Amino acid sequence: MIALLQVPDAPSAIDSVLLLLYVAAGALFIFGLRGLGSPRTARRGNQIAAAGMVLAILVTLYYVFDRSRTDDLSVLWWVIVAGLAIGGAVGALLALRVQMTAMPELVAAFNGFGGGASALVAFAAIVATDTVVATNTPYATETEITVGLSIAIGVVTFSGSFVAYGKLQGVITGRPVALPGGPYFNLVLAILMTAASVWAIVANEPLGYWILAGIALVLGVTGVLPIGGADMPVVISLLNSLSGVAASMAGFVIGNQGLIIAGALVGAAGFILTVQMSEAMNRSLSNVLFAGFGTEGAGPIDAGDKPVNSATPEDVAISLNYAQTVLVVPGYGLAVAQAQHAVRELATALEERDVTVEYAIHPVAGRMPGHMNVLLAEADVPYDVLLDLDHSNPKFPNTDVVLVVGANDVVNPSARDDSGSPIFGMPILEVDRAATTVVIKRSLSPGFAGIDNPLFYLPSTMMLFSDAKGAIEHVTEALLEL
Amino acid sequence: MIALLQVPDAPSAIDSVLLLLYVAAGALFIFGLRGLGSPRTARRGNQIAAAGMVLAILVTLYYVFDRSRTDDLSVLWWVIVAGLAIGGAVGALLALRVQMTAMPELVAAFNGFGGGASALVAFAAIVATDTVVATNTPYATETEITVGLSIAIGVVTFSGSFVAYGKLQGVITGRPVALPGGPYFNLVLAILMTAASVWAIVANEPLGYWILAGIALVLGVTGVLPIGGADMPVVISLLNSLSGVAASMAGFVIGNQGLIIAGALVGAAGFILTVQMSEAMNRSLSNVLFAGFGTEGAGPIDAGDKPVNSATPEDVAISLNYAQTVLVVPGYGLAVAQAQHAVRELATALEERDVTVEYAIHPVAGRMPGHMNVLLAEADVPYDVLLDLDHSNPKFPNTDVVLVVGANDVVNPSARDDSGSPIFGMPILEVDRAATTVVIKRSLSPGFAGIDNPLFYLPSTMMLFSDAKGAIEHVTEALLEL
Amino acid sequence: MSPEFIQGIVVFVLAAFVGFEVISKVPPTLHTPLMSGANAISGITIVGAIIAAAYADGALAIILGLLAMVFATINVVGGFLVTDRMLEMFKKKPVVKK
Amino acid sequence: MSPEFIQGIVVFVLAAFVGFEVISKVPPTLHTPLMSGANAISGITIVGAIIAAAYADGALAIILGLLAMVFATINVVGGFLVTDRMLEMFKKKPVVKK
Ligand SMILES: NC(=O)c1ccc[n+]([C@@H]2O[C@H](COP(=O)([O-])OP(=O)(O)OC[C@H]3O[C@@H](n4cnc5c(N)ncnc54)[C@H](OP(=O)(O)O)[C@@H]3O)[C@@H](O)[C@H]2O)c1
Ligand SMILES: NC(=O)c1ccc[n+]([C@@H]2O[C@H](COP(=O)([O-])OP(=O)(O)OC[C@H]3O[C@@H](n4cnc5c(N)ncnc54)[C@H](OP(=O)(O)O)[C@@H]3O)[C@@H](O)[C@H]2O)c1
Repeated sequence: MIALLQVPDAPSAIDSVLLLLYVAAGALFIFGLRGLGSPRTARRGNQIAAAGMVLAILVTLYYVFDRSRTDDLSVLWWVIVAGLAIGGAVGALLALRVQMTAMPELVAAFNGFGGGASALVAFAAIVATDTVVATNTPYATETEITVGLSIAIGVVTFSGSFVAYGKLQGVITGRPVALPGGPYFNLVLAILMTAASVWAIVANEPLGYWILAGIALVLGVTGVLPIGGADMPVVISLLNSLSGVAASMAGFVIGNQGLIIAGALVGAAGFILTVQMSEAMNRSLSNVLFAGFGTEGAGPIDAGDKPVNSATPEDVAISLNYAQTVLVVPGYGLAVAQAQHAVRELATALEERDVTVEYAIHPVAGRMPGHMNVLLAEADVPYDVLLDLDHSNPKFPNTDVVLVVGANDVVNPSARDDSGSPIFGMPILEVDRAATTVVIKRSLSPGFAGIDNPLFYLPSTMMLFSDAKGAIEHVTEALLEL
Repeated sequence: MIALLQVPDAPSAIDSVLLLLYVAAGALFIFGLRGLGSPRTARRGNQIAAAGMVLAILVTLYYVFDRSRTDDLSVLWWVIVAGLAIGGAVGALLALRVQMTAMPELVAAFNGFGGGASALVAFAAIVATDTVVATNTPYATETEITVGLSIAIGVVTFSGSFVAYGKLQGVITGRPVALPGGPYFNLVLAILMTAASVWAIVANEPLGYWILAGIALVLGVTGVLPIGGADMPVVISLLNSLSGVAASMAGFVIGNQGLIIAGALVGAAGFILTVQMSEAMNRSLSNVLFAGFGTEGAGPIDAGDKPVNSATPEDVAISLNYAQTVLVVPGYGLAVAQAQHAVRELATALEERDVTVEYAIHPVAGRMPGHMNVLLAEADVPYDVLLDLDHSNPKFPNTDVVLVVGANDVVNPSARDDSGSPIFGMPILEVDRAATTVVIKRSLSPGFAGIDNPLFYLPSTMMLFSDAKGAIEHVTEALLEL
Repeated sequence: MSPEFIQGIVVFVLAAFVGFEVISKVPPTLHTPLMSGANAISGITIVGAIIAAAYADGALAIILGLLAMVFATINVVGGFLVTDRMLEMFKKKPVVKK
Repeated sequence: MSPEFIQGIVVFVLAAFVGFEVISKVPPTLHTPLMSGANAISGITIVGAIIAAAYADGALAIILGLLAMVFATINVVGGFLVTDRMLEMFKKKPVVKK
């Protein structure tokens, strides 16, 4: 009843060669992924993977063309060409236009499209009638299971990715949204999906797949909503792994091992990457997915009557003017305020006065891995003044002024000193060891981890309460007037 | 004409399950290999791999049994049982009886048997008549190519491994043996092998395979003879990689993917390991294979009239008696002289006199990786006094007496100081930084690298010329008499 | 189960093992580009989309095929381009700071 | 080329990739046991030996089959046992000295 777009039963010689070419594309993906894992080879790696994709596409086009000749099947070339043209234009436009800071959400969107495509391929296999398919394997239960998996995983990836997109764009609240029934809500959805698939398969009822897709659409949303906005990079990576699995399942549906191999590869590699991303934040993957961490935006911590040294831009300008060495610690707030260019200008002004300015970059500063590097690169900060964790920490004790711009958790001494703190054990930038520390943020509000920061109450700390961009610009002005 | 022992053309359901079980065995091999790569999990890793092998064997036995039922083929169970019994007994006996120091040659022998078995399987496929094989794929050129590869690689592994065995046992000279024509000799053999295979395939002439096997037998010998005895561990590892490839080719011949997967896995993993082994000695793989390195046993270097401090066992005993800290540096000579127990006794005598004794282990001391650890473990030296390179080097300047027992290259300061030295760049144990260094060896002969050692002529060095075992025993006696 | 299906499972398992092994410890700075690059590769489903589009018959099938093509192509083209842009920025970073 | 053969190449390539990736930097002390363990695994050819032995007919075939069985079994049994013995010795070594 369900006709499948599978390859003919007795593969011809040409099919064998095509399969080997798909394997070659898979090898290019492997080399590409390996290259992407190390800084020196990353860009080349991405290009190698892209070459693999071009190969896979050409092989497929040839396959379609060849089968149309030998089996005398008419091919809807216009659909293929239109799809390539529209998709290519949209994809290229988005990729080339996007602001560097909006990259994670764009990746989420792309990934959503990929998952959706896998589900659509499975649906296409369902609605295809026997006239278009060659002599075929009798429609088998195991293939139907992969149809269901392809739809379920693909659609969850689709809707989940767009919720992640919304959270990062700020269209949807970044706060964890509690579901009625908590995690059980999603468990129930998963059970319903299983039931729909079983019905579809046992009763030979395509409607079941559409119902499955409907529930999966909901599960994608309710699966991601309870996760804090700042954890979205991890979620996107996980959804990316899922879209690999969906592609693989689609490969089973249409009997194409090229899809199976590449999909499985990305599924597994993406999963390992997801785990590594969680570990870089000192958390487990299940903590990210189910703990509703990230109460960002929670009201200001009750600081009691602990005194803070509040400073004006002029005060800050004066201490900078007398400094010989300045270390800038950028954080999420710098990204939000888009203050990277302002910081760069301040640094130029300082360098003209023979002050040495360097940047201390914490690996998880900001909201995506590498966030700060990308931002500062965008503002043309030269790379040799970007110090990583290991190279910055020994410098703080000998630094005259540390300028913390919109960073909070990554400079929180509790992570080092207070074994009861939720972030205890996370490596930090030890700015509290410097002679003077200036912290620029709008209030005493906590950062991503939602906890108070003893740094703010140290005698050596000056707090400049303001939006990061405006504050830095004021400091630069004040400096130039000195 | 050549009947093949391939699986029937249309695989039954049972074949599918068996294939998945082979893949499961392959997964166990993967986990096993990964485990073997790290000290904590190595033993468990080996056991997991062994479990995979048991699974693969059981699956195969079931397959044979099942096909005998369904296809009404008679099975020579007695051959299988006899083979398992004889092979199992011989293998177990050899493995359990072997001296720890003779392990590399035993591994070589085992590996030779494995390569031979793959070649024999290919031959069995050639001589099998059509009566025993099921309805079959018409005999295809590509399968014949794999027959040839299986034989060629398997036989080279076989004879090459036994030459390696002989070199390590001392039956064959350890020195590099120059061939007439040098490397071209083996090139000619390779060309002849190709010719024999082409003839066998094109002319449908099984005799060609036997000729192929004959030449391969020679190539295994002439390929390994020009390599120095001390490089045999690397050669064995490479032959092991080849035997994996041979098994994989045998898998193609009989159409068994279990063999193909496991063989390819070992082939690739073994190759990477071989490269790593060469790198650990600071050499390239091609240098190991083609440079004829290892002029071990070359006559004594002309030391000119450079003076050395020659010492007696009594002299050594006295300095040890006044020492508070002693570091023992074991080397190849200790293994040759089987002096590990004598050293252990000396250490005990010293410890009774409140002298701290520790051991500095160089990663490539001796003739196989881990050689020294195995030897000292055999003599029950407790593991917490074995220091690796990074932990020993800071200790030498504060050590009273360093006792170098049969080591040479690994303590040669030229590797650090003389950029013209062939071993320049190899990390060494810096025994020349100690207050007093005692070197126990029989003469001023060089070690494996064949180069002079400036250490011997330092004023702080005492040379005790004697066989390591006897010398240490004398020192212990002298010490006890003090 | 059909032999093709079993064979599919075999290559799935092997490819997944490769995927697991190929990502060793990656420096955190590269997590975002690696995620983005892997995302582009998961657009391999474009292979399925082409086949689905080619043989579509009937309005519904054509809509599904066209949508699949558009979605998959966005993923592939956008994914590789954005990764490249990102890595271009990273290139300005030092390789390894000693 | 027959589809089975092509399929064989596919799994060969994938398995080889796994093999390449699975051996990351191994400490030199473990090189010998790892080599020995890999050698035991290469005894997988015992699978082929069993099949060859089972269906041997004629004296030559029986000799070949029996020899293949004996050789492969020596490799497997001896290989795993000797590796285990070796690692038993290594066990006395510290895991990682800090
Ligand atoms: N990098 C990653 O891959 C990643 C991914 C997920 C989660 N995280 C987590 O994110 C955190 C990163 O630490 P972080 O120090 O960079 O950031 P943070 O701890 O989240 O703190 C950011 C601070 O910036 C301030 N801020 C916000 N908007 C601002 C503006 N316009 N001008 C000035 N200040 C502004 C906020 O304080 P005010 O409201 O008072 O201004 C806030 O306290 C870590 O907890 C990390 O685990 C990182
Ligand atoms: N570990 C591995 O995996 C491996 C593998 C292949 C090659 N290698 C190479 O082997 C070398 C190992 O360095 P090493 O310092 O251990 O050894 P070595 O440099 O080869 O020196 C061994 C010394 O032991 C002495 N010796 C021999 N028999 C003796 C006996 N019965 N009693 C006392 N001394 C005796 C010899 O001098 P006399 O003749 O004067 O006594 C010789 O100079 C390195 O060059 C390394 O690259 C290592």
